[in-house]
Amino acid sequence: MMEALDIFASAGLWAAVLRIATPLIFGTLGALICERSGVLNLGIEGIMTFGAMIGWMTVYHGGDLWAGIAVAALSGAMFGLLHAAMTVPLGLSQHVTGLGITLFASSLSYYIFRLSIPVSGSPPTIVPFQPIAIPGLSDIPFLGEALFSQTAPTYLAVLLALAAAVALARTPLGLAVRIVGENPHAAEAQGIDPIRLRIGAVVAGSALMAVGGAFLTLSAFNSFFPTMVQGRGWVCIALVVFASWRPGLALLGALLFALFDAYQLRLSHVVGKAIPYQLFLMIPYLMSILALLVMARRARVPQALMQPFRRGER
Amino acid sequence: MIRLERRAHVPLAARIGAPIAAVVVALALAGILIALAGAPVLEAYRRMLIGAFGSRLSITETLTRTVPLILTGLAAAVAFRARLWNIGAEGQFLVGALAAAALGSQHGLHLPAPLLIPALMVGGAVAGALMLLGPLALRLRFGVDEVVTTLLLNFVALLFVSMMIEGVLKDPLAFGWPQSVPVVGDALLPKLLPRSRLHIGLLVAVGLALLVALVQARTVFGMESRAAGLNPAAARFAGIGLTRILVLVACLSGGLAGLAGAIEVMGVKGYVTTDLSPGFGYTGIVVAMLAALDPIGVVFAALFVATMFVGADSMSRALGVPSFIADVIVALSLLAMLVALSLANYRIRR
Amino acid sequence: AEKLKVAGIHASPVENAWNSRLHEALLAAAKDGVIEYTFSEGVSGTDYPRAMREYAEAGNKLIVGESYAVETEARQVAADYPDTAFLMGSSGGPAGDNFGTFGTWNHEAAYLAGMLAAPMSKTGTFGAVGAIPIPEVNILINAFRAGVKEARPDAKFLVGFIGTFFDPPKARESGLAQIDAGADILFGERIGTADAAKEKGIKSVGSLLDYTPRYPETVFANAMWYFRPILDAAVKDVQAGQKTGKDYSPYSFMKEGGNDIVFSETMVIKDSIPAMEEKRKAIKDGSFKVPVDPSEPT
Amino acid sequence: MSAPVVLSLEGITKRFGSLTANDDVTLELRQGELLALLGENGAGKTTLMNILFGHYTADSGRAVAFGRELPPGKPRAAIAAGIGMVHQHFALAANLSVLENVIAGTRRLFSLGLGAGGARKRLAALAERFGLAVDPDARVGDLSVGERQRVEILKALYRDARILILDEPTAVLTHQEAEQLYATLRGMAQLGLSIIFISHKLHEVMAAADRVVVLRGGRVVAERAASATSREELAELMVGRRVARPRRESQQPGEVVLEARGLDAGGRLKGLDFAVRAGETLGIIGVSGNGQATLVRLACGLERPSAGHLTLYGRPVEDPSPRGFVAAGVGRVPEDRNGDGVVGEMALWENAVLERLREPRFSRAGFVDRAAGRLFARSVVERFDVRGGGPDSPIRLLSGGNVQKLILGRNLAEAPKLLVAAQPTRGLDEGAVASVHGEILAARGAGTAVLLISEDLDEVLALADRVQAIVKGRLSPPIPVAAADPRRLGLMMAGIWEEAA
Ligand SMILES: Nc1ncnc2c1ncn2[C@@H]1O[C@H](COP(=O)(O)OP(=O)(O)OP(=O)(O)O)[C@@H](O)[C@H]1O
Ligand SMILES: Nc1ncnc2c1ncn2[C@@H]1O[C@H](COP(=O)(O)OP(=O)(O)OP(=O)(O)O)[C@@H](O)[C@H]1O
Ligand SMILES: [Mg+2]
Ligand SMILES: [Mg+2]
Repeated sequence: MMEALDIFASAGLWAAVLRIATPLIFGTLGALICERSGVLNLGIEGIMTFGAMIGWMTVYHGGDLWAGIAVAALSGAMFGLLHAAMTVPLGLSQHVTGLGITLFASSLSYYIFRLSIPVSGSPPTIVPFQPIAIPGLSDIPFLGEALFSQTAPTYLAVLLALAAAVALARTPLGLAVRIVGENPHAAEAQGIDPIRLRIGAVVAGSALMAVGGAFLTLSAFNSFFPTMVQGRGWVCIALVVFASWRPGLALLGALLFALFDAYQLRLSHVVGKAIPYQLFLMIPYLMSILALLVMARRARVPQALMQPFRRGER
Repeated sequence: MIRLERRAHVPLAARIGAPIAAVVVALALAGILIALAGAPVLEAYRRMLIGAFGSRLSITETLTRTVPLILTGLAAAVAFRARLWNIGAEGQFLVGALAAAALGSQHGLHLPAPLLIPALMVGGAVAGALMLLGPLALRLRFGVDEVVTTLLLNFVALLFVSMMIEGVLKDPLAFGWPQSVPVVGDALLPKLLPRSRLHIGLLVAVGLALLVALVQARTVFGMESRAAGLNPAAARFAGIGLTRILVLVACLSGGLAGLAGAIEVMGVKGYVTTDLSPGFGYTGIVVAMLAALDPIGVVFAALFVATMFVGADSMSRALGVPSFIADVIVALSLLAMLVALSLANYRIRR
Repeated sequence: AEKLKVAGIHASPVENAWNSRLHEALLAAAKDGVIEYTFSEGVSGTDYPRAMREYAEAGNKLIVGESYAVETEARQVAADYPDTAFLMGSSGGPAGDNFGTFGTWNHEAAYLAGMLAAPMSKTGTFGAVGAIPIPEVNILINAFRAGVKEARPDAKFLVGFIGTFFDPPKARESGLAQIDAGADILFGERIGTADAAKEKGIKSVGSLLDYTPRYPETVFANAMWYFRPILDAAVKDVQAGQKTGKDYSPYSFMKEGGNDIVFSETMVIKDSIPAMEEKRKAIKDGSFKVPVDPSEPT
Repeated sequence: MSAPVVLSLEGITKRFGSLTANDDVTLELRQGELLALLGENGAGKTTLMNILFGHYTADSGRAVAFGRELPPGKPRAAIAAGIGMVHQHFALAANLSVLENVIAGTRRLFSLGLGAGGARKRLAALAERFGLAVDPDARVGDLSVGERQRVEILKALYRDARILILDEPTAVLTHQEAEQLYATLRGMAQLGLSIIFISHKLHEVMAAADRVVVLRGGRVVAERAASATSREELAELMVGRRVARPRRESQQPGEVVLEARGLDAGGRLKGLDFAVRAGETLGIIGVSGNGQATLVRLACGLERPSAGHLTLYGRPVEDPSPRGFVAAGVGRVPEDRNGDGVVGEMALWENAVLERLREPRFSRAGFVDRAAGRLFARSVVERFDVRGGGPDSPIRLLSGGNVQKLILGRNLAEAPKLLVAAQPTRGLDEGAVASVHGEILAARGAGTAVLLISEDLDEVLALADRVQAIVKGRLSPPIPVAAADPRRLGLMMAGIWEEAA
């Protein structure tokens, strides 16, 4: 029992939490921005896969690591544009289109990867982001190792979450996104173009999703292989709900989810197989459903989520 | 200025032309990718046709692949028609399969074959239905949107199946491999053709599609469930028990998905692994949309998707095109079809 | 002789370590002019039997692959196509005249790697990251442990299974978790493990293929597995018209050239080499048998 | 009328498919003027205003505000030109605060800071000046309908609107709220604002407007100074023929059909007593939020009383469910016709039979008899003059008045013993009101008992034999309509019925 608690005292656990959480933070923020504007983007799983592939490919072919991130973001934006074009002006069913985007983006990633990388014994690698020790902070005992020895994209993710929280609450753009997600007719009556705003939000959100995917190949690991996103995109969709559509809570949710994952990996050394590991892995999903249950009552859901807006129609 | 304007009535030509145009566009786009792989495009499509229909083997394989897709496609179609957004067919498929394996194993039901097979089908359907009733209850009781809950439950179901087949339902004779106990010989579905994988599940699936079509078009339940989906408040005012309708729809939808899993176990594999389904549940949604939620259309859409998968898979083997092209083609078809069907509702005006 | 038409069906992408060993051996045989080789990869369990049938109907004489996830169906296919030989990585045994099986028995090399690893640990704790606890994997991890134990009976072992065959980031996280728990030598049954070792500046052992070029400062020894002897034996049987429904695992043994250790002399402790080489000789001449223990390590 | 022209619409034409919603409409508005736009349902009033504000794009024609042509299809440009619009269906985000609703879109999108502090002060000043008090931090979803109306107007004023458009602003307001609103509008006009408002309530139009423009079939058919016209003339101009609301003939009521004794509904209704007799109309008046909706739900079988009982023909209702009520001969007209009354995407015939689908004449062994359904629909369409589509067209294509006629028709075709009609003419034009009133009176004449729940006092005075008021879940004693006048009814609705009596 004590051993199970001791795990929490290891700096390695907390470092792992931040690391595991990073792609989830990007993905969740991306999904959150889309949903706040009223568009559910189930393309996330595929967009993350594509970002992972194209980001890695950029670096493999000699690009800078940040160029990899940028190219991934760009590709995410393109898929976002496709999703937006289909769901916003055409008003097509958002979840079906999203699933279609996921199928398309992921199979296209595998296809392109297979075409351009010759088959070899083990996946070719790149030199990924290295941890940056923040001078001063990383020397703090425990905390330094736990929190301040991450790679640059991890710091970026945390900063982005905070920035998104401020932007949504306190800037005209954030307010515009919110009002479009709540009632696009109200937005239009205020001179905001719901269609352009939604397209913009979906494009931006999808770019973030792709960056989350790229983190997997450019920082968490050093090569790309099919199926490597492993359902992380769906987890992000759940986390948005868990966070009741707020960036700050999204950050927290991603960390909590990562904590479960990291703890579960370590706990298995202590308890052996007494508790099936699957139970631990289920917890975040079940927690999200529970959160949904609480949130549904408070009506925090963007009211126009999944409701198409057609100009000049009623 | 050119504008799109919604049509009050969609002409027949547009309704038929749109899907055809969509497939042509999808194949043309996929052609670019095939050409990138250095393969001759037309030859590739010829190979695809051969791979899907060119031999006894390919025909039976295509049809075998069609079976679960019809059932998951129907599952999505009936639910979507009543505006029950069941994205959880994948999970329902898995638990249906697990139920069939558990009940059909040596330690399960002891029934003679003619009873065992229907019993296992019912068992799978019940498991799938139960899996969807949970999210429905949350929606009815707390107003929780079922898109996310059913999506999430797919992962819970997968983990649950994984836990079971590494736990109590693990096959002790599988050398540690995580797979469920197999169903007994009596539980295996008779083959439609010897030396093939094609089983009588095909007849069951097509029969159910006809039945669902009949129910939806002609019965009180069909009309009431449509009303309930389109305008719940008005349905309630007209005295239609929404809860009752949605529960029935959920039982039907989840049941069909669960049945798909059970049939896949009994007809093809004999036991359950976590990779039993290459996304049959999700593809079912694709199938339903391609069919514009029409039950008869689902049969053809399922056949189309199966043809694409099996044909492209075979083509990729023959021409050295990466096998992922099959998924790319299906995805492109879906996206093109969605756009085409929607554009058919509009006309261009200047 | 005429080239034998051989098809490979890989359930994973061919980058996956295990499949890459088959794939490389098949490519090499093709290059040597022994066979003509075509393959499919990433074939799911649902599609696997169809791929087998298609290749059989396309006139391939030998079909190489893995039937772990489709044991029953694969044997059914073999029965339906008696003129085609099947050579499958399998947990089960051979079937009929044409369904041959093989195991991945590089446990001898793993044992030797364990002997080299034993004195290198400061903490006395050794970690191992595996896919899922099937005999193929268990035997290896147990053999590595036995090798360590021979030199260091008090050693402590950790084991982690990632629940899937190909998820390098997860293997890495699992490795990191073991390092957190005190391990300072990792046995990487799965790719990704060495990344954890590298990140934390400890050493690790590779399995199946040579990871040292990929992780030069980290991987000091590799329990190599070579598929070529099995392949050659099966090809010979097919060409000779002999029954191929048999267990080809013995060709994995070190004395057949089916597995061996490769290691970096500069990274290991010098004194431990002679004892290991001695054991190696004993294995080859048959005077020492590395225990085969398929039970799940705990 | 020497004030300068601030707005002119020139030759506006707008088509939806084959339908011409606006046909070469030309219109002028002068500074400080209150212009009423009249027209029957579907005349194209909302469409015209939506074009002006940039929600829709006209097929031809142009709009000029303060001498500058407005670019088509750009609400932002209309706002910038000083036009503000209060929409027929409120354009508010319920989950946002009042302040957020007001300031959204007021600043450059990509600037920092919302400037909420300054905005709050400005909003308070506006509220003070125009007498439109609301709490800036309240969640809009928590506000009453009247308060939301104020927020809508404040939104326009906040953007310095000098031309204000109000599309049926009083449709959901009570009499008092409406009076107050017009008082405010007149004040604004005196301050130089120019106002266009749309209403179906002719007495309001007569009282408030300076000038009246009438649209019919998308064309401007008349323009009158409010002082130089009459209700009757306006009604005739709108509909194109003389319309007179039918008159109630007095007749001797029969047996008691519906009776309530001590009806309670979870605190929302308290000890209600009332009775309706055959061939008699009982009008229930009240300000929204006092329990009418619950009363309608009880009388339609959608909810069961928590105490007390409801009897039909002296017996408790056998099966107190919507179907049971229908089977027992109750015709039901819901308050929200598009929300509760019909399923927009379904065919007209399906909507006609939906609540009777399980009766043996429309289905057998669970199978729908579609021929019988279509036949029934056709008979309703003919008898009640439902226009806009045949049995197989989706009902969403029908106008509000025609939907209402179908709902009434599907009930009245069955000669119900009781008709429950909730707000039967809300939002309907003069012609439609006349025909709906005619149908209700005809049913009463044929011996149907009518329970009329309405906020429209004119309607109650025209249709009811007796009137009761509902206030905070309690019902006043009935008074005969002969003893009722608007003042007395107003007092009753305020809960002062002892004094009023
Ligand atoms: N977006 C649209 N698409 C198709 N038809 C429309 C659309 N908007 C309005 N119409 C049609 O145009 C006509 C005019 O509608 P409009 O809403 O302008 O009428 P209105 O005068 O405001 O009526 P009401 O008094 O009922 O509000 C109607 O027949 C209506 O059905
Ligand atoms: N289910 C409920 N539980 C508790 N209170 C309720 C419930 N439904 C309504 N109320 C409250 O009871 C009062 C009467 O409600 P009801 O809906 O009957 O009034 P109404 O006059 O028809 O209002 P409206 O016209 O705004 O719908 C209102 O204050 C309402 O907020
Ligand atoms: Mg209008
Ligand atoms: Mg009311």
